[in-house]
Amino acid sequence: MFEQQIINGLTLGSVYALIALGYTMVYGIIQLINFAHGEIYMIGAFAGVTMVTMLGQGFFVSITVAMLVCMVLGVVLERVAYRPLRKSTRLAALISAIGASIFLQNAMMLWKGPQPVGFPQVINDAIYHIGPIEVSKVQLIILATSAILMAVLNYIIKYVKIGKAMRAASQDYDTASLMGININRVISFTFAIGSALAAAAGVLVGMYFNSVAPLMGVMAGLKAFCAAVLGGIGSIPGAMLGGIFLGVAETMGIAAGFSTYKDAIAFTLLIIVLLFKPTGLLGKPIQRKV
Amino acid sequence: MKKKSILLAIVTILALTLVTVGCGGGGGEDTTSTDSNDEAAIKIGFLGATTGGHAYYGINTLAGMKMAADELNEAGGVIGKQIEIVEADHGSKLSEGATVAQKLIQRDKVNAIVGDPTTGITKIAAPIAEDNQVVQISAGAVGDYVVNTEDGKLREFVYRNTLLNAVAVPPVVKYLKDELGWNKVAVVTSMNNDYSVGLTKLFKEALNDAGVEIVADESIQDGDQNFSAQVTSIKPNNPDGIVFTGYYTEGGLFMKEVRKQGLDIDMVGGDGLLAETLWEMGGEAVNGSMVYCGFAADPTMAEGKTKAFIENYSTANDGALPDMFVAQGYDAVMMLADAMKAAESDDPVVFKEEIKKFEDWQGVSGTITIRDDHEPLKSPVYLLEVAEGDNGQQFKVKAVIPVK
Amino acid sequence: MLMEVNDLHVSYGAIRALTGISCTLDKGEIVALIGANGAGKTTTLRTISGLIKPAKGSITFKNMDLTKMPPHKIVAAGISQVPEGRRVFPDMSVMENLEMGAYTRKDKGEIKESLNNVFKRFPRLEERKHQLAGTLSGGEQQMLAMGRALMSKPEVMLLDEPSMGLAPMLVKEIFEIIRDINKTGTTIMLVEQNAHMALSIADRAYVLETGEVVLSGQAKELANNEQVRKAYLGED
Amino acid sequence: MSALLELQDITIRFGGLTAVDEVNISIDSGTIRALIGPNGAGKSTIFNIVTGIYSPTSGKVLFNGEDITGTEPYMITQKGIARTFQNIRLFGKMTVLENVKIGQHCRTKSDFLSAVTGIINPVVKKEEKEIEENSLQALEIVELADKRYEYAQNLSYGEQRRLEIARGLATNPSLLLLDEPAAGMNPLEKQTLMKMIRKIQDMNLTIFLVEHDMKFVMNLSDRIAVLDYGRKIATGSPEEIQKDPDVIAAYLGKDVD
Amino acid sequence: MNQIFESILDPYYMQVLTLLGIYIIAALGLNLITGATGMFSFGHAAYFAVGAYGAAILTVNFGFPFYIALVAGGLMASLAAIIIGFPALRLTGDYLGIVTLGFGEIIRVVFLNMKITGGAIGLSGIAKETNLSIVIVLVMVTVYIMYALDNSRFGRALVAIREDDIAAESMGINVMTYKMKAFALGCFFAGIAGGLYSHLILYINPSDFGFAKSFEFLCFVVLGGLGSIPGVILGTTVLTLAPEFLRAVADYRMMIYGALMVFMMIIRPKGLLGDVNLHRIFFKKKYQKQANRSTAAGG
Repeated sequence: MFEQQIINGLTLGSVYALIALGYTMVYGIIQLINFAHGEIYMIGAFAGVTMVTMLGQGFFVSITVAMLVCMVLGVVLERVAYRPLRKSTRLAALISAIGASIFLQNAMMLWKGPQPVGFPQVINDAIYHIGPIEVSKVQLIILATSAILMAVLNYIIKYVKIGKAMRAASQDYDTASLMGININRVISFTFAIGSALAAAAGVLVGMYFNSVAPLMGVMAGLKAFCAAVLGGIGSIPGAMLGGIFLGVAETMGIAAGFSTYKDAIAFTLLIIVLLFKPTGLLGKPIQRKV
Repeated sequence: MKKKSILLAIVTILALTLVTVGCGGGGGEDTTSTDSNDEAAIKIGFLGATTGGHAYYGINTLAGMKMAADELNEAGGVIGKQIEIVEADHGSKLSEGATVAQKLIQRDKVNAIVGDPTTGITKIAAPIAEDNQVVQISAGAVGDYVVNTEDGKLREFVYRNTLLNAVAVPPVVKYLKDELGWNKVAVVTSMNNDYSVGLTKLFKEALNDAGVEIVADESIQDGDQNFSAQVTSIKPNNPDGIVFTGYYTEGGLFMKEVRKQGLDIDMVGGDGLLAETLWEMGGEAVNGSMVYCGFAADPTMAEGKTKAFIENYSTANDGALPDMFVAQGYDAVMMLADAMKAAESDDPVVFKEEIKKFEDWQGVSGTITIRDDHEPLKSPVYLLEVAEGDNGQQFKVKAVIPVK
Repeated sequence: MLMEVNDLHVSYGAIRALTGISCTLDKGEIVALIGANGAGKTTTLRTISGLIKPAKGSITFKNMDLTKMPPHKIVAAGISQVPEGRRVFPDMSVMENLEMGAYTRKDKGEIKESLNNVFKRFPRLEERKHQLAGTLSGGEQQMLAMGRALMSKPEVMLLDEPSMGLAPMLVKEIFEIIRDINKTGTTIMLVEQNAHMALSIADRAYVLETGEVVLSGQAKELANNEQVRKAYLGED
Repeated sequence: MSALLELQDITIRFGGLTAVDEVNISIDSGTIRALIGPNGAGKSTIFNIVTGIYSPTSGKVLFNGEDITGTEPYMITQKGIARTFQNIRLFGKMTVLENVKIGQHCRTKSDFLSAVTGIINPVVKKEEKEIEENSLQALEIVELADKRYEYAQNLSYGEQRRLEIARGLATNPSLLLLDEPAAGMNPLEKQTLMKMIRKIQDMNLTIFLVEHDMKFVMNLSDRIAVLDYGRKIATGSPEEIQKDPDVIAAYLGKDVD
Repeated sequence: MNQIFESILDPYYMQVLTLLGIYIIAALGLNLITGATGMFSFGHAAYFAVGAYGAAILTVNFGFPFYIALVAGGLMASLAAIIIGFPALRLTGDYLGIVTLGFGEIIRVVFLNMKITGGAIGLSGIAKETNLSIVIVLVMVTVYIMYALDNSRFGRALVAIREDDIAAESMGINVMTYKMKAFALGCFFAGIAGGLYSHLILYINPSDFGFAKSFEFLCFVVLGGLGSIPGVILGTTVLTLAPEFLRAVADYRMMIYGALMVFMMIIRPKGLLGDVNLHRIFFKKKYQKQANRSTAAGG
């Protein structure tokens, strides 16, 4: 039973991690809590559903198209709602993010209606038995897709020029531009990648739970943000760790009979971690400068 | 520069305020004028959500109301007047629910309100309707303290036309035990859903009374998508069936997980499960799932009024069948119309007396008797079952259980 | 004239940081900006690099108006800066830091050549090329910051307080390297609090006070100027 | 005459770095003491230790003979030590007068309940009046009284430095720590500042200052301590320090040639 | 007094205005925390909920008189704030924000699971005690208190902490204590507002007090102008009335509401009345005279 819950938790956690990566990358560079990120995830899920139901595409085409759609959306969102506020206070940008989030939610509701939309089965769900554990094919696909995406991301930020520029910009914004790095382009790129990962998460979740809904991004986004902070916001491995940690902890919490406190589990964990490690598990300590 | 922008801000605010006042003065979008007690039309306000978490119920209720109004108007109206539906969205927010109720009554001067489809906002609007002497019929609220107050006083202006769970659950449980042979059940409750919490309480009482054993008692939450943990813990208890008191989204997903884990039992639940979304979510896993409700859109079994209603709706909506909220919204308007006709008045103080007298009133969602405690006694209870039909999955009537 | 700064005004909110700085830079020179904290030296460099947009004034570099260009284009045009306090990317390796320096360049072969030149000049960096920059000592970080700036093959290199926080021996070494870089054809503009040092290697210098140039001339002359000696060299 | 402030074997380490290494300094009441040394020598760190922002790894800080090591910064201010900061830390969106009034905070009492009754409560009114008068006095010392309604962030660099001094004075200290008070000032402003500091000394205050400007330090200080790499390398009168070869090497640097 | 309002305003306006007043009180409380002291609090709705439930339970279950229950609700909110503040206020910036958000959600979930609050079914049967005149009086009292605080030793200390906590501490301000006092006091007003809310709406359930509401309060404050009392009042007014007047655009209502927030933030990043200070408006002449003199001197 315990092992089973671990697998369930890992599946959920890898999805949280994919969303959390977007939060953490954006925060790393421009210190913005992109509260509309959960909505990008939701729109990614809808894009996936639309590809499957209206255009009859399979899993790979759907997830790719969803990622592309959200890349564009993420870049546009940054241009319209965040760039004009880059020199303003964090709270101003935060309010703009909340406004954008309300806008996207309601736009989707207007288009698709408020009720959840079913996500047709694109993959024949088989169940594999590994010892006492049952793993479904969908779970495996989620785990594998997340792992591949995270590996690709890791490759990009480690070895590709623009990825390195992202890291440089997140360590020292001004100096990065002194290197000849076009910061605006790096920020757009960051939004594009983060949004693509969120879209992938949306499609995977839709496939796993067979449903997508206009309000699905709200809690998922908030939890993923928790995961990012838990792991140490700004840190990419932190977001992965935080997401998985949160997913497993939440599943375990439910299994232990705390399901009515489910939404509180993530936050309780977060608070406990922050009290002992104020910048998250893999975050760097802040030096008090005098 | 600075002064200029402050000025700009102030001007913007003034403009906004003007628009507000203008809008307030002009009334809602569907009203033509705000003259007090407009003699030309009978206004019926729609209290419900078209955005936010409860939008689904609101939108369908509104559709039923409009259909009823159109039919009445085509037939020459009620006591010589046309019916006009005034709509206002409250975005599924409690505080806005109160505001909208006030707006309907004060700005739009409605004669009656239909709504809200949920208990919470109905409870918020009820004292407002009562104080202002406007009839309110909720086409969906099933919780306590709607037609009466917490201290037991009956409200004179507030009614509802739903099948109450307290009325429906005992016969349904009896049917499960006697006809289907369920002796052990698992109960699943959505803890952040007041409907589910209330329904679970009723089911547990009825199950105890009928001598059915509850072998697992699991909690979920609305918005959850992952139920593997709960199903994993139900499995070893081997129940004969699952009583699921939550809504369709979670219900469908829950059954999917049940099948995924290889459990071959069915679930039964209230009208919270009644939507196509159930199989959109659950796929084949929900085949055999049962839902009881006060209305079944089964054209093959329906007759009379109900049959006509289903057909009309279907024609107007590309073959889609009406659901319970559409039917109850429709019935609510029809009840108001009949009461007004009987009283020959559209004055709520007068025609509310006629509502109290309803006995075996034939609506499209069943017969309604308003009891002395103002609660509706609706008969029959339909027990529906998800089954494969000609156009894929659909709800089929499994049993019609009369209520005494 | 390679670069001309003309009547530069910069404000931070209501504080006027620069109130009309003018200076020039000829090809092959070392020009020093000296002055106390808050005199506007760093602001001048940051404005040249495009990090700050001036309220008024112009910066012309080879007939280009730099005030209208974003920082990354200014780097591409041939001006690189070694910022105050080194500002290496602490979580990137020495190698990656240097690659960032060559960000605007495309030709892989030439970049390789520049890298070799940097390593030749700073052998310590080659020894530590896989180490994270944040773990380097202060002197090594300064070298990395300079090497990084050289990677863009700049015509003009702006140096902001290269001596800050370094031991005297190291300061000496750094200044020798600066002179050496200059000899290989890079024009240098240097901001320094350590006026002694700055004047000893510069050709010309400007003395800044509260956002204005109060004195300018040949470095040797300024070093002997009574006023400068009193104010900046601590002599009585 | 006993020492007002005494640092005994103060050491502080950040991670592996020893920022201050067994430093002893003793300052007599009523004197002006300077602390000099190259950038990064640990001067501001010592100020931060004295004012309680950092706790030393080892060693003791005695003030008026009382051990104040590890005391909270606000308590230390109450005991009579005030300071300014190297990179000016004013309350930018408060007026000049309000900034100085903050200095009076630890010498006054009224709290939020009395604030609410402020308009009618004579005790609070009286206190507020005293705060205003004392603050104006402090502003007059640094010649900023006529700018009292400006926002602090709108002052020039030199004015901001002076405002920090006034704010420190408003805490009624017996020891005033000045961290690079002359930085960013032109020679004329420095002259004025020097006069101000002497005036403050005459008010029976002890002054402990960190400064880069040698002329300023030499003219003003009674004694000077020199720090290099966290260690005290010399101490003495300005004349002695100016002649000390170690100091010249460490602080003034040598020409390349 | 309420009769006077009833004779000139219809109950719809009364309802809207009463709700607006309640939100203003809560938003002014948040302004003390975030605007004056600079502490991010993303969980203000939780203290609003504590006040709402606290006061309602006292009047419904224990028969307390309304006003006593109202104050008690405020005090309960303060108490909750103090309990949460002890661990949370050590953090700053976004971290403080996310932790307060977390505590807010935890409080909501606790209400969802408590018996006395009615869980998900909520609490009903609350008597209608709140009316426009009470709310107007309380808004005026709140504005007065906020104004008095703004210009007192206490308020100055808070602003100093916001501007530079290290400098504030070095000036003898016990930063932790003051942060705690500001947090408790700000939440007290949230609690009072909550008590008024439950006795106006008469039915409450936990879903009404989620983080969405917390962010709504935050938007009132930031959009109006952080730290500015008239700004907060204006921000609250605009955002509370906007959904009402946007009824004209029916289905597009919430979409436009969201877009409006983005738009307003972009054209006025400091908030509608950012940097506007009541004291400066009242004593404009004094400031102007001074300003003139100092420019003359400076020039």
